[in-house]
Amino acid sequence: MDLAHTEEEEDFRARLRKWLTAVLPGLPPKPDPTDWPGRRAYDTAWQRMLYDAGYGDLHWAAAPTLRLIFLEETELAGAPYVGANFVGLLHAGPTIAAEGTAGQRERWLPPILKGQDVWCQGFSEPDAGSDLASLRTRAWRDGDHYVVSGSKIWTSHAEVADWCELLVRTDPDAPRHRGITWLAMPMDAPGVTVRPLRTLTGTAEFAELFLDEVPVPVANRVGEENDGWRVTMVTLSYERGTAFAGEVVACRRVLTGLAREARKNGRWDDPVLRRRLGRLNAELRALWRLIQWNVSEAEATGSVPGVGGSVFKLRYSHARQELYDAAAEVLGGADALDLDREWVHERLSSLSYTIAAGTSQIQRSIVAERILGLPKGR
Amino acid sequence: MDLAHTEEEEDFRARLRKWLTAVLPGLPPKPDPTDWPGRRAYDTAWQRMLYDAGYGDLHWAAAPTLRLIFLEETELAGAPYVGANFVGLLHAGPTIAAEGTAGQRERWLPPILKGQDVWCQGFSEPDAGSDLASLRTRAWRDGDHYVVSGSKIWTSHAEVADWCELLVRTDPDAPRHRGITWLAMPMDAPGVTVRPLRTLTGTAEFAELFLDEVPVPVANRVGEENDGWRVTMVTLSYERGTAFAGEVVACRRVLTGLAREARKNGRWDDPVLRRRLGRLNAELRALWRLIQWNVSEAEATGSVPGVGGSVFKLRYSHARQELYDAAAEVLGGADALDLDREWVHERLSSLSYTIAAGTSQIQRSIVAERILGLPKGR
Amino acid sequence: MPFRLDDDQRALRRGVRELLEGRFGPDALRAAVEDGGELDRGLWRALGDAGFFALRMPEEDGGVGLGLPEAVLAFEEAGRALLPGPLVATHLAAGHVQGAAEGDVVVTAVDGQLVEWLDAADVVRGGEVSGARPVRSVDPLTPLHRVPRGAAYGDPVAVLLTAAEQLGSAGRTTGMAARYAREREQFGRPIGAFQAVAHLCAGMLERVEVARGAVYAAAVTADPVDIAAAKLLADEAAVRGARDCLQVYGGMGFTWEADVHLHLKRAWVRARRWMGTAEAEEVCAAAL
Amino acid sequence: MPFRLDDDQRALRRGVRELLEGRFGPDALRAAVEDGGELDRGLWRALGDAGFFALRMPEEDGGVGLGLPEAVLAFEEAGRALLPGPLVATHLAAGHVQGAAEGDVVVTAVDGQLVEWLDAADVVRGGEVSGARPVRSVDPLTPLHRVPRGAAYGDPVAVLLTAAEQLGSAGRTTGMAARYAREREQFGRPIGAFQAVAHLCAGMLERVEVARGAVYAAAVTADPVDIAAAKLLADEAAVRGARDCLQVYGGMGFTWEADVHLHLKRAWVRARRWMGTAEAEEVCAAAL
Repeated sequence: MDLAHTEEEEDFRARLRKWLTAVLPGLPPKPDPTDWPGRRAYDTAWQRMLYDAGYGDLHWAAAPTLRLIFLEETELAGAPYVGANFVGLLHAGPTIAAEGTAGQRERWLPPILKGQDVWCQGFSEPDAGSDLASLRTRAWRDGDHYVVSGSKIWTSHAEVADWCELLVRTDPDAPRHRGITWLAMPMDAPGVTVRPLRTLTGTAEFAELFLDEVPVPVANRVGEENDGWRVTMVTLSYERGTAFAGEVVACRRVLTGLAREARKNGRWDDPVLRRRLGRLNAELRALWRLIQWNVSEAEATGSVPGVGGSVFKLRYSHARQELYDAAAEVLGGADALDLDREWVHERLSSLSYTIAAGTSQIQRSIVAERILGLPKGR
Repeated sequence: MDLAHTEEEEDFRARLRKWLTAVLPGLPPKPDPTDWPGRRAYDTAWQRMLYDAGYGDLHWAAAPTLRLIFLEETELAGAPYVGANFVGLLHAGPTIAAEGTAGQRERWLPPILKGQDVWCQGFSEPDAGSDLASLRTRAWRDGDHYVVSGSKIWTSHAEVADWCELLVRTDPDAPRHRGITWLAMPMDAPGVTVRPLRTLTGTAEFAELFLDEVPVPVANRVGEENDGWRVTMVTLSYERGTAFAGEVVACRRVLTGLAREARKNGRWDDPVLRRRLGRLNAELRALWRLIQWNVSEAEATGSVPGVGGSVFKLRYSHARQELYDAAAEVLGGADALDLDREWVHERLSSLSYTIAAGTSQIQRSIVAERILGLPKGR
Repeated sequence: MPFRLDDDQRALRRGVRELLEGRFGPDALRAAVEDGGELDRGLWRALGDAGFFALRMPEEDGGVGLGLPEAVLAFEEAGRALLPGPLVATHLAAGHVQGAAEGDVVVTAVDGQLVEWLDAADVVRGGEVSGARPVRSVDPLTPLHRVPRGAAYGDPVAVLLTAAEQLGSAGRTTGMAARYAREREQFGRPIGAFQAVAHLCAGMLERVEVARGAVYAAAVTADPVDIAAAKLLADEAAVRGARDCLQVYGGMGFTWEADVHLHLKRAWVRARRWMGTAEAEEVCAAAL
Repeated sequence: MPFRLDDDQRALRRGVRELLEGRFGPDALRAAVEDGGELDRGLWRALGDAGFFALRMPEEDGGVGLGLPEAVLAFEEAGRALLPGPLVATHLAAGHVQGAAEGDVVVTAVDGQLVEWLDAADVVRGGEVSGARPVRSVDPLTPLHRVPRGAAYGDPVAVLLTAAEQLGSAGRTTGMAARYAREREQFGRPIGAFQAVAHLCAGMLERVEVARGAVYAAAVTADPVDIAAAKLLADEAAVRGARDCLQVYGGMGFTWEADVHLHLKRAWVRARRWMGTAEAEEVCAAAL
């Protein structure tokens, strides 16, 4: 058991830190959250800078430990996170890298790494929800094309994306998990309609996709027809692994900010609140250790973080909500209800964490069945 | 909505209070908890005193409001609770009163009310647990007798009981709930073996019953053969109604004691603990109101408290455990771990509350299905 | 001691519910949300006509002549319906401020550092609002201003009526969650058939019923400790109820179109109004 | 940064587990429970022979020459097995008290107002025990005395090793609950097929894994804040783990014969030893 870094790792950290110090002051101001083209331009420009500096493929190609250092340092330095490159770098990209043909990798991966192409995700459907495998968007073969009809929901950056990683049902008669296919759909294809979806935060951070007989070339299929569920699981396991590492670092920074604010406004003198913040500190430190543990295991065994990611996500999503509930107590009175105050909007966003990417209820069933070996509940 | 009492009710309270003040000082000292014959003698003598004073049938015959006043006043005065008369007064008695023949009522009820007969309960079985309907103790007809074989668990006062209200399976081929029969078994019948059952509190508050071809006259059956489940539900609904009323009064007295102790030992100055006690005060007050609400509903509609009892039991069992966890914090340090200190032994006993008489998990399913109309889970 | 609703109280509750369903149905709610700080004066007058504000005023003064229990039932319905406006302050002003009882005048009140509905109000009670600055309120149905010099804790009735609104909201989100759990299918069956969902709903109901006991009892006794206990338990039932309802709704609950978030945000606002958690716990502790 | 067990650490853990299974199996545990305050000197010496106490002493002084991570693994196993005796105090005394390292001498220590295993101990460290009076200990496996004048908080290593024991206990009760849930049938199926039970078990595992991250990290860094966080999270994992296990076991868990209560009672004792919840939370807060 070790938490020290090798010389090589420390070198990497030092170089990265130096580079960040040099380039971050030159970044343009952050665009308005509702300015989608502006956000796309900002995020892809940052990705291009990373690429040029040799950090472009860090999420895929680097050893997990280096990736963790990258996430830690960029977050600590206040650098942009993946933003509009999220799906390309962390979902579709890894899937294509693992399951695509040489030609597909050549075609799609470099534009992602260079900040040229933006991808979005078309997995969820209004009626499917947590039961992703019940998706109903249909695709028929028509010569060298699939024809796709249906709708998708919870798609980020759809307004500005070039590509959509899409799950469609190609065999309605097969068992639920067997008739699904993974397609890369060009967002400018005829029949694609994007409608912004307003969430409880008040902003339209997501969109709905309506697909009306959209043609998608068969050549855009990754993996075999009807094998899309397996292909997709690569992406989802990945997501439950270290995807939240940067966020945990960010949460720790928020917690430090809460303590600073509480000391300033006098609420630090309330032991109920102070001890609550102390407990959150213990939790967030432990969650960071859990990431380091999962990364070390993944590095040693060469596999993606698996079910351990469910344990992490369960606790992390809850801790994040606790953190922003505590923030409301630190702010107190009028400030806790003021959307112009730091943390209040994030408190609203945090409400999705126990729902998105598998509800806590689903995660608990995964843990119970796959780690504890309990019989499948019904 | 009213919480005031009628003149008649206040008269009842005044008379009862006067009587309690007169008789309680003359009671003998409480017997040692391990002295079963002593406890039987003490509890039945108390019941006889109640009977002679006209309070003997209060648990059955009085209006629920009067019963509530009775429970409140006896608890506040520190009078004995039902003790060894528990099953006779609160389980078997009400069942016989509701479902027995005139002859059965005449035979069994007066000795219960006069503190002559002690009853125990033979419902639970080691393999049945929360799934009471899966009980396997068998009974065969043999002329004018049933012959009973099997085992029962969690039987209180078995060592000193005269009668046992017993659930047996008389038709193994019928659906689970349909083949069950209710019998009154004399505890001195041949083939009955009682073995004390030590619990985590360290004492043997319960026993196991082993039944080896025990003859029970058919005349001892209450209700029809194979109709015992319905007969029993009368008892169980009763239990979930106001059975805990005295305990809630007692919990409130304990909470007052905790506050007194905390003020004495200085822990009252800790806002974390103080606010925790404040919250418990709110909970216990509300639980008392919930009892008053359930009693008023029962009185108005003439029915036994039904599913509302499940809501009450869910919250009460949790609040009781919280109360004794808080007691450990009030005691602190060495005292919290000392079985000779008040509240520490009760903390251990409180652990059974979320399990006995239907686990919290079962109660939640009852609430979900019967009040909220959710589909039966599997 | 019939601690239960009598026939008149049932009728009152039904009447208020029907009034609100008619005058403040789903479309009106949506319109109010998008309108932000606009208050529907017609609705306000309809509430006045129905006696919502004059409920506890003596009949000889033109009031309805009822008591705190009836007011609690009316405010419970208001909480259910997410009815907007400074209801508590106007109700408390009836008989003191001309026109409040009839719903002609909108009255708000200073509560700590906050004033709600300041721009829409005709009269402000309980404190000084000069220098008040608008807050971008987390609740789209409660415009808020911050005042430089706040007011101390006021009327216990305000605390209780706010608790009653929380109780109504908690009852509503419990009902919404149960209904959604019966109808929404996942994995081939209604999600309410899964214990993880069913038991979440059962917990919501448990908190509602406990809070109901506390709120109704406080309405009968008007005891300050009973009122603090009622606020504490009703706040918890409302906030956790809305959060659990959101969890049952899943992604749908995270959308602006579902009403869940409106209940949660309002519950957050009410939980900080008149008497907060810490104060309520301290009041209940001090009584021990 | 391989923050995971290496092969030697796995072997060490396996070795300790096998030693304890052999020397302190179910029968020995039962005997220890019924014996009350008797300590098995033979077992104590066997622990000494296996290097349990001398684990962190330098090899040149006759120790095993390992570090805090290895000690944490050994104490985790002790917690799993409910191994009785003043293990922490004797481990800390190795190299300071003659015979402690070898298991020839039993060493206890004053911790606040409490001393454990006073009658069985040869040496007492850390405070004055004159006037000590026996406590009827809630844990049948931990005899306790109260001392008139307590000692202040001591060695952070004592805190960490106690946290490691809690972690072991939490892991064990989680495993017990899962196993029982797989085997026990109710309503025609294993109770673990009910989400209410399955998700209880999942929550137990979640707390164990989070506590494991904290305890192992603290063993590597020996940082006082890491140690406080480890104690806080391990205490919670152990106490709530044992309680939830009891709930899964149902009535069977309430019997003296099931080991669940022994884990709960010991977890209660350990949660109050060396550093309690309030202190740990304050240490973690002060570091912010």
